[in-house]
Amino acid sequence: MKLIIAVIRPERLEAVQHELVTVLDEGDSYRLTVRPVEGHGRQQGEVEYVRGQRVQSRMVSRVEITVGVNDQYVEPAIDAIIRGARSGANGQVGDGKIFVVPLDDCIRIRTGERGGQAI
Amino acid sequence: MKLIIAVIRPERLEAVQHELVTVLDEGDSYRLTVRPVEGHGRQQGEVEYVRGQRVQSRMVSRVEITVGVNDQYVEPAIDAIIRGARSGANGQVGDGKIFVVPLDDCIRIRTGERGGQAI
Amino acid sequence: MKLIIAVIRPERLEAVQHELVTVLDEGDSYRLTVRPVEGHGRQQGEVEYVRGQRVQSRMVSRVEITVGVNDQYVEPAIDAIIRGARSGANGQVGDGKIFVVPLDDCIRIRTGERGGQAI
Amino acid sequence: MLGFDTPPAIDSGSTAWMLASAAMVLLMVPGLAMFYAGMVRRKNIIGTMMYSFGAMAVIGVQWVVIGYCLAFGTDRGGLIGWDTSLLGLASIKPTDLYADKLIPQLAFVMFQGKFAIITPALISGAVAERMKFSTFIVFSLLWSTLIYCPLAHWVWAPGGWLFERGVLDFAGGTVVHIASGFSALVLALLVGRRQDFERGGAVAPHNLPMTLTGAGLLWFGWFGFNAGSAVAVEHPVAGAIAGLAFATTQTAAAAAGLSWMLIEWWHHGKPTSLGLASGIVAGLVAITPAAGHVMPWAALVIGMLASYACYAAVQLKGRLGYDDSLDAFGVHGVGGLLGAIATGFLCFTPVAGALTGGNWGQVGKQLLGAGATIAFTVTGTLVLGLLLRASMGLRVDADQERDGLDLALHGERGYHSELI
Amino acid sequence: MLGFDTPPAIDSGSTAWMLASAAMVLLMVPGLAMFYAGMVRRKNIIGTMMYSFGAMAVIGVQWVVIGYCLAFGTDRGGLIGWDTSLLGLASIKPTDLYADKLIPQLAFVMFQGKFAIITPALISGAVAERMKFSTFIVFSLLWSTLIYCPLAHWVWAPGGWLFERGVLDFAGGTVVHIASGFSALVLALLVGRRQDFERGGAVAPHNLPMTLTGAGLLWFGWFGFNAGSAVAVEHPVAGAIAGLAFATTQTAAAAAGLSWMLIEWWHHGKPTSLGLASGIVAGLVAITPAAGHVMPWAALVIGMLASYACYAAVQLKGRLGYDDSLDAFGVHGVGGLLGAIATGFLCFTPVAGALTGGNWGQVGKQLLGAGATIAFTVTGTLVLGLLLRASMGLRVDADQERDGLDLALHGERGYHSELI
Amino acid sequence: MLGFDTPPAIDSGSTAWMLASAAMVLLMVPGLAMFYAGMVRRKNIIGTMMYSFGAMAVIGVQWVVIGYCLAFGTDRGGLIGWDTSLLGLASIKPTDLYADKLIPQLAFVMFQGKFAIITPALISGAVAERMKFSTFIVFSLLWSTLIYCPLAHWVWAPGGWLFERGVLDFAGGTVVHIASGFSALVLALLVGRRQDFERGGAVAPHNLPMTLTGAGLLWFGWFGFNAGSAVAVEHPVAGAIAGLAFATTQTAAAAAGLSWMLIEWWHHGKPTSLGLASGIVAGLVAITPAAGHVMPWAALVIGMLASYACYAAVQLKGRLGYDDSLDAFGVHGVGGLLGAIATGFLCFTPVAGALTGGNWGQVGKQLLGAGATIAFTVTGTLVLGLLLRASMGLRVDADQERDGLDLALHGERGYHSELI
Ligand SMILES: Nc1ncnc2c1ncn2[C@@H]1O[C@H](COP(=O)(O)OP(=O)(O)O)[C@@H](O)[C@H]1O
Ligand SMILES: Nc1ncnc2c1ncn2[C@@H]1O[C@H](COP(=O)(O)OP(=O)(O)O)[C@@H](O)[C@H]1O
Ligand SMILES: Nc1ncnc2c1ncn2[C@@H]1O[C@H](COP(=O)(O)OP(=O)(O)O)[C@@H](O)[C@H]1O
Repeated sequence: MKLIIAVIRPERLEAVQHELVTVLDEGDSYRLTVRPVEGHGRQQGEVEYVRGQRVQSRMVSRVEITVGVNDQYVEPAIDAIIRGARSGANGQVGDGKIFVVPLDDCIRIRTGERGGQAI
Repeated sequence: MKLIIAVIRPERLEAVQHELVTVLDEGDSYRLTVRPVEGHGRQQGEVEYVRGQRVQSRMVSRVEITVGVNDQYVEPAIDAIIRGARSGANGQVGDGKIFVVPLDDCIRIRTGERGGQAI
Repeated sequence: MKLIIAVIRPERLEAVQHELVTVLDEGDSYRLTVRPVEGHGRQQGEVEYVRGQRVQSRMVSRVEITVGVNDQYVEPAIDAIIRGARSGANGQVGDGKIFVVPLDDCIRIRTGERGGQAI
Repeated sequence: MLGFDTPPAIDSGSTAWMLASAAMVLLMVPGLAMFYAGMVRRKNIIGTMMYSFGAMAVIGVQWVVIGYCLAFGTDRGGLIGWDTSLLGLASIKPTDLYADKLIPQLAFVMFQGKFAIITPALISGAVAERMKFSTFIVFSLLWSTLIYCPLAHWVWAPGGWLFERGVLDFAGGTVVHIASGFSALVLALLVGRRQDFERGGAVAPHNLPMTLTGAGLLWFGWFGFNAGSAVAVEHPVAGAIAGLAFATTQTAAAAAGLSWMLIEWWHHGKPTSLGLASGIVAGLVAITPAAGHVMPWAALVIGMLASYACYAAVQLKGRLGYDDSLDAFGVHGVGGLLGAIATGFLCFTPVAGALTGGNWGQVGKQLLGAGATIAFTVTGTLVLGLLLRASMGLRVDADQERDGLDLALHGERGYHSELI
Repeated sequence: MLGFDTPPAIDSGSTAWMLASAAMVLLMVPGLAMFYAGMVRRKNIIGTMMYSFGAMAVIGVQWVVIGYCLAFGTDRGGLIGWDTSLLGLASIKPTDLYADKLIPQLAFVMFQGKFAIITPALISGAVAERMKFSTFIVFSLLWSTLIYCPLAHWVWAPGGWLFERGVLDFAGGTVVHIASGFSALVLALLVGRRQDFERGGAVAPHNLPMTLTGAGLLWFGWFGFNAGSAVAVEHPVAGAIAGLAFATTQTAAAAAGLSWMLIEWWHHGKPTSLGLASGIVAGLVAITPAAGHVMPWAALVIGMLASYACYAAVQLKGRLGYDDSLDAFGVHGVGGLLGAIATGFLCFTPVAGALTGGNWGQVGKQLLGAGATIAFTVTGTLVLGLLLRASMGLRVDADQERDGLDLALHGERGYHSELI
Repeated sequence: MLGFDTPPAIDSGSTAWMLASAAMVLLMVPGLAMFYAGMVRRKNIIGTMMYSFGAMAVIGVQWVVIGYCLAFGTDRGGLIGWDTSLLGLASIKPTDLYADKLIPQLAFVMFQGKFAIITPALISGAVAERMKFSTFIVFSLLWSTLIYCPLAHWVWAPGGWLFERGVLDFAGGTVVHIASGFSALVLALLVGRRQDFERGGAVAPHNLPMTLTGAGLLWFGWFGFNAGSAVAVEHPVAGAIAGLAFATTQTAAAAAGLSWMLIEWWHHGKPTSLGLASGIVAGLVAITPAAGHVMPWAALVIGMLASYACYAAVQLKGRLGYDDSLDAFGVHGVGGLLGAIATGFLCFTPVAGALTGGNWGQVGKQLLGAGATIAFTVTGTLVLGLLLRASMGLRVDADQERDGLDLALHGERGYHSELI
């Protein structure tokens, strides 16, 4: 099992979820956790003005999603996320990253089930 | 060492903390990090109405807690979280998940201590 | 590759970023993701008053940063974070923690590159 | 467009002030909604505001349909008013004047209507975060019709039995604040405590700037509330007493805000904004019955006392263990009572008081007024509350309370982030 | 400082009410900005507020420079007003009175100016979250000069062709609400739908308490809007009709708020705060043309009907698939139309209506007024919109819409957390 | 209740306007608190609002106790007023009239009291996010008593030396804005820069909608501030000059808002909402001394100039490197000075100005007034500030500043999420 952590553009979240549904074959009840984050990357932050003074924020808002999946789903999930998160055919700076972290175990609180079938 | 990541109902947070205190034997200064997240799972999101139009939000609010623990504490911590987070005797859809991630190292910033005793 | 997760004081974020720039040698476009969290540790939470009644919040606000780095950067990054996050010469309770999690893979969404050069 | 000749009788200045005052009092309702809503948890902000806005809609209609008729119709035995022709204000022509004042009666009707609206809204503070919205709406309707209207008649309408006995209540210390405050206490006891209150622990206000803004709007509107009430005692309406009431209102609010701040500084070292706002409101409440009857220096005294009394009352809550969520009783009940009695001691017009003229009789009258009001509203609210608990139920169920009234009852969230 | 002798002619009471009313109407603009801004997504809150605040600045200047001259200058053939000497209000001395009223003309100029400001601001609700700010500013300027001013002249200025035909519009049901509502619809169609609307899905309001507060300020300001409009028909200005207008305004707002709430309760079981607020506004809109012409009981009727009509209109939007972001048409267009016609049925002064006196002629006049207004504003806005689309462009580009108007157009974010 | 006969002398219209104006000016204080608080970081929102609300409480009491006596008591050598009998307003009967005006003196006392409240509140903008609350409260009390009251006497009280020399300050351009603006600069220098300002970097406003709402309330209240000030020059109070002041206030605010917007558009391509709001306030400040003395077209000019001057001043701040957190000096000091001088050029009543009548003498008088005010307030604030720095300390310590004033000084957080 792996924990897939992806940092994407907020406005791509919808698209990513769309793509994930198709591969996670749990119908509409695919599992996913989302949180807002601030990112710093190659892309520059937004420019704001305060009474004429230019303020270049170091950060850009991003959305971080985590999906716990069984091994056979890792690749499909990654591809799905890329399909959904990439802006335009060959992407733009700021499209984000995907991190894959090993998962030792996973427990469904409701039932106490563990491992693969709990995910 | 493991990093335990649990997604639970916001209203169960208090209970979970209660249970954790008992097992993490650090008295009241048990260590824990909490963040609000939006979850999508088997459970459906809330229903809202905007001028008569029904809006089914895809998401439900959840709380994500992370606890870094030494190996011998993993099982007790998991059980504690389950005890605190499960709603009712045999749980309800939406009670959430626990993920266990391997931890290569852990450093206490204040002292620079590492590994087990830093956690 | 490792995923470094650090929980620090909000007011130290700027300093930490400063230190990281120096070691991550990506110039000003070092990569980093930040999120606000609530922490519970040895340090006590803030005290508030509501119409004369004392309210001791169990939590303190913290900032969690994650940096994905290649192995040779792990130690420098950790030291950088410690340098930036420690308050005063020998730190104070509440300075926070650093967790190092193994990273199986890393994908740059824009290009689809993988592993080391994607980070 | 054809011209319309207003009877020369009408005094435009008095009318202008009456209309401005009525508008300002209406603004107190959103002000109150903000004041209250800022103090609750995020998940209940809509529910809390809806109590006030709901009252604005329901009582706004009720007052026109029957409320005014009951409160200010021809006196029936000193207990209630009634004129079938006043139902729906049917018989009031735009050119009709109010009593011997040179203002259109409709202006007076509207001014009084705002008082009827805000009173039940005040009660909601005690049951916020757990009372059923539907029940609260029905409660307001019945409470206003069966309790507020008669009471207003007793105290303010010529012929009303307390009015005839010379009880002084310039702008509603008894009719509005004692009535709402004590009813709030009863209702809070009937509804029971919030789950989290059980677990012990004050609920931290989720949006204090909103509460402060609400307090600001309340202060502003209160000038209409008190100075506008000069309509009862002078002609023209915008005259000496209006000026006096304005001055005492301003003075008492400032004095009370200041002393609450000092009390907290002394008590736990931190002058809080919620405290300052609470003090302001406490002072405004306490000066309400006295506004047009006392001198500014007396307003300083009343304001100071108000904060001490209310602060103490709020602390008591913890001890006694009832859950008056936003201290509707602690501030309005206690503050109103203090003000009503203080009026007997410090008034100088139209009659002298105990300290200002050795006229202890007035203190007696004030006690009579306050006592009668408490007895009547407590019993009335108790009966009403028990009936509603048995029929509709007063309280949302545990899950709804846990998840918040906003989603459960109103299908809304106060705030949305980008994500959800 | 030297004394200054106001001509005894001036009636201070009337002037006081006119000034207070004018100030209250100005407060409606921030109120509207809040009402609207609370309903959009976070990323567009500044952009949405700027439409209203921008209009406040631009039309505020335009009105003084030329607007008043066009609307209330000497009548030219019933179609427009003009007096070169009125440009920049140059020829108006502080002591000049307005018409046969005993108030300074400048007070009247200001009061009317606030109406000119809020009307284009109302339109912005239909194009929020996607229309270019620069284009909107130019649009407001042209729309106000070429469409609003003539229309105001037709309906309100002696000599105006609709005025002369006895069309009744007490405070702007046609001039303000039908005009803005129908123009809003046209503009919404020209600008096209929001991306997310395309994807189907109502946009959840990001800050409902703000919307409620805005509704509260609107209600408050509306008393100046309607009761202040008595200036057109009576002297002194703060007299019988002002009182009547105040009463009907209050009554209709409450009745409409209540019925919208009940409609939702019945329709989907949850009385929402947005619904209550929308009802209140719908009622205020519908009573505007009737305020000084109908009795309070009639206001109850108009208020009730307003909520039914507007609620239905809003539901329709989904069906017809146009994207009137914040229902400027659904509430102001439909509500204004309803009110204008209802006035013909229920008015009793200065003339009787169809139901109150069998005078069907008035209904005809009202239909004429509404019809002419719709025809004129729809055509005018269409032409203006097409020209601007061809020249400046009406809409921001896709990325800007995606990232939000605030950062893209104004270089600001509504809210900042500690981190960013 | 016994009737109360207001002396026929009293003019209800004038009184109505005076009371309404006083209430509107009070509303400016919460308005200012919001305007300022929206511009700071989350962690300081309560602290920032408390400066204004604190002043409302403290000066509210001080004014009644001694302030009015010092400012408007019997003139003593043109420098200060005094009447022991005015302490606590003890000797003022409700029926006493103010000077030769037909309004209750208490109404005038209250109206003036609001000016005394808002002036120190304005100063807080310069030291927000770092000045000790306790010290600020003591500072306001002393500053108001020792600096504001004498100054108000000089300029506004018959006998005051500047008043006698014919210096024109209609509603407080010098007494309120120059005084607060320059004192703010001095205090900002004494308190020193914020840590983050040191690190260079404008602090992004954490809640712009709140700032905009505050600006809206300020605009509304300013009508009372300026048009109410007609009390000084005409009877009845709500007359020609009130109408004029209202018109110029509205016009200058709009003109200034518009030009600030255009300046930003030209300067960096993005018209910001903070800019528009700042322009509005700048215009209101600049027109304050001129409101009842110039024609509307002159208000257009003054408004435009105000935005240029203030925008420039704000840019300068960066260069000169002092930390006037919210530009209290940049907007109020500079705007007030501009307005005071412009009055000398453009006034036409009660005397003609340099451009309107070749009367250069008036410009001289205005410069004298402004100069004297600056000299007096700068010295006074400097002395006061140094004393307080030596005794109580002006500034919170580094950790408190880092963690925010709200938790450190007030034991509160502005907002609470569900979690904490
Ligand atoms: N190594 C990393 N560690 C943590 N977060 C990262 C890392 N690399 C990228 N991110 C996150 O992904 C976002 C997009 O990265 P960015 O560098 O702008 O895109 P790209 O990699 O396409 O240039 C960043 O804002 C940051 O939040
Ligand atoms: N595989 C997963 N990856 C990420 N988050 C998950 C996963 N499974 C569950 N979650 C989180 O846990 C929450 C509860 O899951 P849900 O499926 O509703 O409960 P249950 O598993 O009991 O049916 C979800 O809202 C989601 O945030
Ligand atoms: N084992 C842990 N698991 C999760 N979070 C932790 C852990 N230890 C520390 N933290 C986070 O780090 C923050 C600082 O920890 P704290 O114990 O106060 O500092 P110190 O370790 O220096 O005493 C805590 O508020 C918490 O958010």
